[in-house]
Amino acid sequence: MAPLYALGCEGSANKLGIGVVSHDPATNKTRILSNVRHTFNSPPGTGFLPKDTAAHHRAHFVSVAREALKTAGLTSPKDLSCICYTRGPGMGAPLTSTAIGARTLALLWGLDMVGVNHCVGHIEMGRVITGADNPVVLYVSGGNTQVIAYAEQRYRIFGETLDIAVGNCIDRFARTLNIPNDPFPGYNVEQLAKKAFFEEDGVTKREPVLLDLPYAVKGMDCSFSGILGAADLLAAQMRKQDALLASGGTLKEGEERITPQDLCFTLQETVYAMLVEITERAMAHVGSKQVLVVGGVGCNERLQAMMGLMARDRGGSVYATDERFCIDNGIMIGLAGLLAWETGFRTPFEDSTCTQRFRTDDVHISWRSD
Amino acid sequence: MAAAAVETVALEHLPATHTVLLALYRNVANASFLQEQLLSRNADFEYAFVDASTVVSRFQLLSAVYKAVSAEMAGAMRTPNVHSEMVVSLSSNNNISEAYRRYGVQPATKDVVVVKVLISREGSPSSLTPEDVEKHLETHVQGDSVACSDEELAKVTDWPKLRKYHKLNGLPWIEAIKDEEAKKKELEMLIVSAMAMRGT
Amino acid sequence: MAAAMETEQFPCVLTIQVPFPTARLASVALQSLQVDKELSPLVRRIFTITPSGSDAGAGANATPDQHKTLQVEYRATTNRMLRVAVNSFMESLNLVIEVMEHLDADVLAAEAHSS
Amino acid sequence: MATPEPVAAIQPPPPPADATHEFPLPPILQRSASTAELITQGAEGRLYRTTWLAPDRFCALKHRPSKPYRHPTLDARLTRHRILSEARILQKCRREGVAVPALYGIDESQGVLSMEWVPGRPVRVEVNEYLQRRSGKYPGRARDSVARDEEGAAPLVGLMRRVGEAVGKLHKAGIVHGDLTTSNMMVRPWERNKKTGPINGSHQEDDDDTEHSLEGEIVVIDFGLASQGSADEDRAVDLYVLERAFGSTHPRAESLFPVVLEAYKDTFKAASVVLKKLEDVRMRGRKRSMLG
Repeated sequence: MAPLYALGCEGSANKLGIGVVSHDPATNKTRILSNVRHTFNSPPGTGFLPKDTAAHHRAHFVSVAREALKTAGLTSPKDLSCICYTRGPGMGAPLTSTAIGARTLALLWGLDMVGVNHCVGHIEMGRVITGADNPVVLYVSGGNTQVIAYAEQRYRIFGETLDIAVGNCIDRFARTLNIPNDPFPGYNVEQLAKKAFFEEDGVTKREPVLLDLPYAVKGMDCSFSGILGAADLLAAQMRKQDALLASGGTLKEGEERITPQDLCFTLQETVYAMLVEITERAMAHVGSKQVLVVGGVGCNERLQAMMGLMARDRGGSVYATDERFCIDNGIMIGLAGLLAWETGFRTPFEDSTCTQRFRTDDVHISWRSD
Repeated sequence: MAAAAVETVALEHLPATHTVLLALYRNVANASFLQEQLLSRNADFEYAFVDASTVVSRFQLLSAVYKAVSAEMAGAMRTPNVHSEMVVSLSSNNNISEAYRRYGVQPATKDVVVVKVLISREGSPSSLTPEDVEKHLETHVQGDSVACSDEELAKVTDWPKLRKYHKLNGLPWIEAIKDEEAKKKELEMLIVSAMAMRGT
Repeated sequence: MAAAMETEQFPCVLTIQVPFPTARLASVALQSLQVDKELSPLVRRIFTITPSGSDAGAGANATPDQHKTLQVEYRATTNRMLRVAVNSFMESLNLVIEVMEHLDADVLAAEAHSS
Repeated sequence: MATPEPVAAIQPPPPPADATHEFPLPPILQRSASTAELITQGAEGRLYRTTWLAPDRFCALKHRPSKPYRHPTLDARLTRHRILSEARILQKCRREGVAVPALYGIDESQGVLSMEWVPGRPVRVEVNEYLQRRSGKYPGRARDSVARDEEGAAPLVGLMRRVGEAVGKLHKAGIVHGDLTTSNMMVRPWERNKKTGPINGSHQEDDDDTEHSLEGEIVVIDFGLASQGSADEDRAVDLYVLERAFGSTHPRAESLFPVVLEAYKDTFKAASVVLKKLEDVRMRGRKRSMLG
């Protein structure tokens, strides 16, 4: 039984990712043949709109697909077993544009189609990359915030955001401070937060100031919209201080000087502490010692460090992937699709649509039986 | 005078540095004298003189003692010393002067609970011994020394006053408890819990 | 009766004909584009494959491989809705054609052979 | 075909050498000869059984240790807030007549809460042992659900009624538990004189072998995730978690869950709205905590 090959197409948010992955059902070995990604970056201070993002995906679909095939050394599509695409969750227009491209490839090449849940893609890819067999998974991205654990052929959502996703909160926070979007807002927020440990000269050490942002965890769920509101107020206060000082004035006695660095530092300490807490609660509940962080926000070093401290205290360890896999990509969709395909799952053409809402626990994980 | 009436009490989770002495005097004749010694900060009279009618049980009394000693150890006292702290710890609200008035000895107080905490840390061992305290109380408290037991305390507890102080009236489920002992047990726990919450 | 009612509710109409080099490609385009339903209830569309324009006359007995034209009839309640739907169709159609042009099996095979 | 790049699994950081990263005991348990026994270790913290003031009075001591991953200021603020909120909720329950442990002491800076130790066993243990005795006595029925009018079912029905009453009182007092499982409800043997009090609601007459009869007062414990509020959604989720607990931990007793809801309705006037909401929560499969 030779390894099987699949092409995965991901376009649920602002990243178009197409890649070729192989999986050998006999040895359960996974190999990556190509993993190409093109990101739609809206100018600083703005978010990516569905219409523009979909236009971006359409414009780059062919070039990214061709590069993926070339890098994989695939001259003939008949080596592929199926075309996998992200069925959801995500933004409607970008999802649909990518699906049209994938559908056309499947029709042209006479292959089966497999609709994949974006989050299940992240989890399966994370499990392969890290070798963690049954971790609690924290899936944190621009569009999703979920704590998930596997039970009886389902990835069950233990805790989730009650309002906006953590990535969305960080992106919009970055916007209020006009932090650039490239490579992605979260990365730049992290760099600024690191600067909070130094004075303006970037050399002399200083103790970062923890400002006051609301910490909102309710059982295994958490909420981020309050933090966003509070951060906007602090940012406005900071601007007032900037203007006052610029015009030669001085701060009121005892008033704390607010800096972007301290704001970014506080946002990370507060938001990531919430995520680690609900993850720990899920780990305690299912009795797991392993935690896997997936999704764009999972690349954040501070989150990984904090999660590691928590896991170590429970005698376990944290697994995280680097940005090749952490951030939306086609490989994860190809892998999850191929695993499903191997168990006989197919998405009939007439059903190869997309859906913005697609709960992780709606998917039957037929390829696992532990 | 009855046999030695000052009891040394060992409290769980209390380090050896702190020794708690307890005494109960009925029909005290010189209550205003005792109060006067406190008000004039007479160093020989650093005691907790408690109006016994505001004490429900040994457990409730010792809860206040323990809370005061904990505050003293953590350097988080809100009153001058562990004895004054113990008196206010009997209250379920943060009003200190009111607490002294309500729970501390007043000229009209008939029955008085006396609490003394001897503290000896490295370098500052307590100058007093339990025997010194006992002798001092024997000479200065004009009252009948009795055991500071639940039975004795039960004789003097002024429930109506306490229910007003601790806002325990108007709880339908309490009034519905027929058995007096069961009702008192519930009230005791409500008071202890309220005391625990004080100052938070 | 239904047809009359149809025109009355959806007065704005546009029929687009897209000729393809082969019947296969026309069929691929049809299958690709008809899966996603129209987002708005104010728009109706009908996809058909018809014999290509030039030999329209031979429509009745055109051989299957002559059915190389994708025809789509859009009906909408207002011109604005018609324009929005048709624009979206054009964008998707453009992607399908681009994929055909650069990624069809024979295209890939030819490139592999020549490189 | 290009030689595919094998996916080398990223090795996780090795677990720390000092695997025995024992939590530090709270100061209160370190400063005297008094003994303490670790009962449970959850995500929140640790529960010890120790003594309080007198050596014969037991207390449940809950310690929320500081979390190394949290910024110290944030950690202290959270620990303080949570200990206080749990204490206030216990106090509010007690004042409203809900059977919960009495509060003995609070140290919010050390994150320590000491409460009355509730004798008796969790409802989970009582129900499971009842089911074992039942399948022993009636082997034929071992596999099927308990019917309400089935012979010998009265004690279990009585227990389920008292569970419903306890939850009804809790919600009536404006408290949402947040983690209502059969492990967080104790069956405390009736105290001689308290049995007739209303706090324990309706009850069966004395059975002869009381320790087998599931007799006892339902005492709700562990308010670590509790909140004050009266949102129907939150109350419905409380009931859903309890229903799931029966579903996964005591499948054969799940058939009696309607008894719990009936008692809940009898005790809590505004229950009908919550029960309707429970339907939506069931539909949505509000995942809440999956009961392992």
